[in-house]
Amino acid sequence: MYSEKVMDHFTNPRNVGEIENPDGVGQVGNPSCGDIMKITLRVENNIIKDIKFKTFGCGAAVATSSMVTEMAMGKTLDEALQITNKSVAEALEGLPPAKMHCSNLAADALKAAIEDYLKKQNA
Amino acid sequence: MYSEKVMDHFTNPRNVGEIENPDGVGQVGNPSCGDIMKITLRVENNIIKDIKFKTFGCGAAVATSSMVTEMAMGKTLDEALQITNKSVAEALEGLPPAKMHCSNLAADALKAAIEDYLKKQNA
Amino acid sequence: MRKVYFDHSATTPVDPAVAEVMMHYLTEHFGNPSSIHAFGREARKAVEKARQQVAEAIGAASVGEIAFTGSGTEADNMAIRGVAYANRHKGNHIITSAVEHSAVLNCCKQLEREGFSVTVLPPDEYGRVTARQVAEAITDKTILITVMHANNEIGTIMPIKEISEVARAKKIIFHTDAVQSFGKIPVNVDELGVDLLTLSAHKIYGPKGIGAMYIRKGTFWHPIMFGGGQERRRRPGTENVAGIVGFGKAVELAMQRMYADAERLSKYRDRLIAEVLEKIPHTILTGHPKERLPNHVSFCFRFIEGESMLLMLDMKGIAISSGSACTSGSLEPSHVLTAIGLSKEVAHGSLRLTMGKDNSEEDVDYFLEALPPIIERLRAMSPLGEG
Amino acid sequence: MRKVYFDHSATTPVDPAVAEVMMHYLTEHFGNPSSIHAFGREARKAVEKARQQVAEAIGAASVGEIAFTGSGTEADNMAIRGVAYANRHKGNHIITSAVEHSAVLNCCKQLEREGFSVTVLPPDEYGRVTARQVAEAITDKTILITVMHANNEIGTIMPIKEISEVARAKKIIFHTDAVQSFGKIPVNVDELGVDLLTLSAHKIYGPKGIGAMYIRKGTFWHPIMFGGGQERRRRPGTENVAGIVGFGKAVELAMQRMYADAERLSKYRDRLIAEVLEKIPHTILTGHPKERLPNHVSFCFRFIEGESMLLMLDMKGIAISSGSACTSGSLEPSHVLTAIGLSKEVAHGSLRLTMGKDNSEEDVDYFLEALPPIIERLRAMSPLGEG
Ligand SMILES: Cc1ncc(COP(=O)(O)O)c(C=O)c1O
Ligand SMILES: Cc1ncc(COP(=O)(O)O)c(C=O)c1O
Ligand code: FES
Ligand code: FES
Repeated sequence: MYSEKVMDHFTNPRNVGEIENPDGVGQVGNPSCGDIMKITLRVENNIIKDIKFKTFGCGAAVATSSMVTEMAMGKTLDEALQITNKSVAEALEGLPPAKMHCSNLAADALKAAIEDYLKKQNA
Repeated sequence: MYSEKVMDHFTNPRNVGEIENPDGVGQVGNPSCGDIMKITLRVENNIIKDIKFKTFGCGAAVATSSMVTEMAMGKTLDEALQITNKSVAEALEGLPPAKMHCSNLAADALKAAIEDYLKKQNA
Repeated sequence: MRKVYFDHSATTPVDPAVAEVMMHYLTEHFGNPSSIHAFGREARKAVEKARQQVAEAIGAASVGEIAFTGSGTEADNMAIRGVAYANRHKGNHIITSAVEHSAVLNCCKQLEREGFSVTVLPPDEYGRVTARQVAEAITDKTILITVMHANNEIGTIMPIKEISEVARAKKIIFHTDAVQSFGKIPVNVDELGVDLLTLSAHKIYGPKGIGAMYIRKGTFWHPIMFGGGQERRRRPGTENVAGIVGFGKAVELAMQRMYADAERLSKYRDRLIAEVLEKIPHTILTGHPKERLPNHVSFCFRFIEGESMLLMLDMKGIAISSGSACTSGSLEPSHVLTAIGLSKEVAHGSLRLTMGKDNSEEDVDYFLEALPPIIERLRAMSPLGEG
Repeated sequence: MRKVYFDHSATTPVDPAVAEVMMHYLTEHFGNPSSIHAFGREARKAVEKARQQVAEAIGAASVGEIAFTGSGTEADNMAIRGVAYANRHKGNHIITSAVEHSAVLNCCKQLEREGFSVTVLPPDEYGRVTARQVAEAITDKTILITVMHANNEIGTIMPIKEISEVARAKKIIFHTDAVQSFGKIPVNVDELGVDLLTLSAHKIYGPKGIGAMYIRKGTFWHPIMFGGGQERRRRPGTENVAGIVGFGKAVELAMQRMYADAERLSKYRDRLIAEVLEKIPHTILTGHPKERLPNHVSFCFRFIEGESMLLMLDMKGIAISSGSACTSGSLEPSHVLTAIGLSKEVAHGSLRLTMGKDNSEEDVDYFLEALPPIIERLRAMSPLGEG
């Protein structure tokens, strides 16, 4: 069902947890649909210095969360904003068709966290 | 499907053939329904001295024809007229439900042959 | 690694004795039961023997009341839609429950699209509907009541006898889906008082792709599939001889094993329920605590999602299932769990453990060891609750 | 006694290699393909491999065009009624032929009862309908044409390609029942130009109780059975995994064997036809002398009735079939034989001999020895003709 890469990220998820006093927070999804993703960021000089996730969801949801944090870590915000649902799914060597909506969540949560950071900067 | 008795009468049918210059002839059935039975009789002193059949039909049709000739042989006409579809079927240790109409034919053919004989007598 | 199969409500391994008889009817005795030659007669005899085995097991008055089908789902379709179409002149109202299997519910939905009217009774928190609810739902247009015997997701046993008394009194045709109960608790058509009943072979160590519909003599009914005259004109198509023979054998074995298995497995069941509730906080037992199948245990664990739990258990060699939406690729979690009043969020964290003849106390021990750290790990990963 | 099985159009023995793979999926790899644990994934993989094997064999563009069913009959029901219901808004007219299998004809009859209008084309004396007949029958209400690829009783191959060109030109959905042709002659959905096609495993050394419907992508269609979402929502019910896997294997083997078998068996066929016609007077070859299945021989013997002939051949160890009414328990002989212009009387004397992979030249010799005295004996017993 899942690619090896997905199973790897599900079994050994990278960057699980929550950053204390984060610079940015993004949460997307809905528990009644079975998926919530929360991403917390620490940003320095426009670069993502640390990123963590918490996820309630299926194997694909966990794996995409893990993958998106790995992809975003160390990137500039502009670069991180280039990460798309598709690029996450591709980095995971594909997702089953029924699970494609999970990968949407991961990129969306990242984006929400970055936007939260940017909003706070401008506030 | 068929009882041993049916198979015995089918495999070794008794009294197959046609009596030359018979005293009575009965033919029932319809080739387009897949069954015809013809019974020929020789009668002496009201007793069936000889009886033969020819049949176009299924295994049950052959067996009931054979059985009915065996049952009628040597009987008085009155006795022979007592032979019913049911008694033929019973003598064969039963017939499959779908084949019950065949046994009707045998008793009917016998009856037709006897009636033919009686009609000729009265003519 | 230890392998523990705890998903017997999903399907069961074919019993080796069943597989063996099937093998004979696949290869040597391969005839078409409609053929009149020796190969055909051999196959016919075997099919009729299996019919006898099924008829006896459920106390049918005659073998003519059993029709073999291509699945439990097909038997549900035949029973429900066959009665509906045949009795449309009498009325268009059907009563069912909200916790039925999709084979029943989706037939009802289809019948609604075709102009029937369906009352879907809400169950209590344990998943039971009552005879009283049924009685109150009956109108003078009601032609069919269909309520399952035991629920596949939460194991709850329905008060079928009481419901059938209501149906009898009003002369309304009554169907029950006994796919999950058969072989686990007694299923007798007269004691239950049903007119139609659905069975499926693959839940009792028989093959997949074989079911049966019991239909009481005299029940007004129309076929829903068209073709040859097989199964007394009830279900056309060359008979799945090996499957039918395997079903018959599986029924025979199930009847021999039922009481001893029920006694043994219900002990495991009660231990599993007690220990899981004790060890793992924020856990809800789903289904009835007493009126449930002897092999059936089901929970919801708050704050976590079922598929992730399943995958982690699978990595420990434990095969188990969940009513989580994410296991089915839809966004909606199990209709059964929401019908008994659980929120979707909670329903997503469901787990169903269904034991079978080959499970041992060691399997139970192993599971009770494996589960808590998995729940803990997933909760630590979860943004919900105490996570 | 020698045993000669000459009834491969009725059903075939399961190939030992097929039985062996089935055994694995009955016992070890018994999971439900919908389960996400290892047992389920294993089963899913096997089902999808079989789907690939079927898709490749008939040249389907994608595996998504194949749905497994519980029989050839069910696939016919799904194809014909599924297209009819889905396209009712466009029209209510269906075209078929008088020599179709009862699975097709009885679906058409049911659709007539539901308000559809059906044109049943009369075949020529060989059992063929022409593209021209089809073209002339088309109206602006025509939504479906269903004509079988090869006939089960008389072996005649229909001009499907020509008919499909007519259907294509008028954009009418075209279905063919390829149950008898598949594995014996090439069946390619693009070359035939069909939108839907029916297969059945038990005619090609696979198990009974498994069929498949091919449906070309984009064909408007509705399901006819309701339940779970299996087979891409086309056919609910837990998949008959072992049966499907066996079907896949049988297809693989059939494709390897097809040309060699056809060459060998068509020689036997031609010899049988020539010698029977020569040896036995008052014999009629039924079906097309050239455009017929390589393994198929069929006759009518005047003045005798089929069942009796079958029973006598059976006693010689020869398993064979007849379109006689008396083999089916009805009074009507085969609709195919009367449709090609034979009287009922003659049709009652029909015999169908269908060879398979394990038949040898010695089987043919044995049959050619056994038949004449039987015919003679029955004719001597018959009140008809020269009897
Ligand atoms: C032409 C044809 N169509 C359909 C069928 C039905 O297939 P099944 O027996 O798998 O239902 C058969 C054989 O029985 C057949 O010969
Ligand atoms: C209660 C119930 N009814 C019907 C079915 C359908 O049976 P089958 O899988 O044989 O179609 C199942 C199982 O899948 C079930 O649990
Ligand atoms: S979170 Fe539900 S499918 Fe992925
Ligand atoms: S003669 Fe036709 S069924 Fe007996």
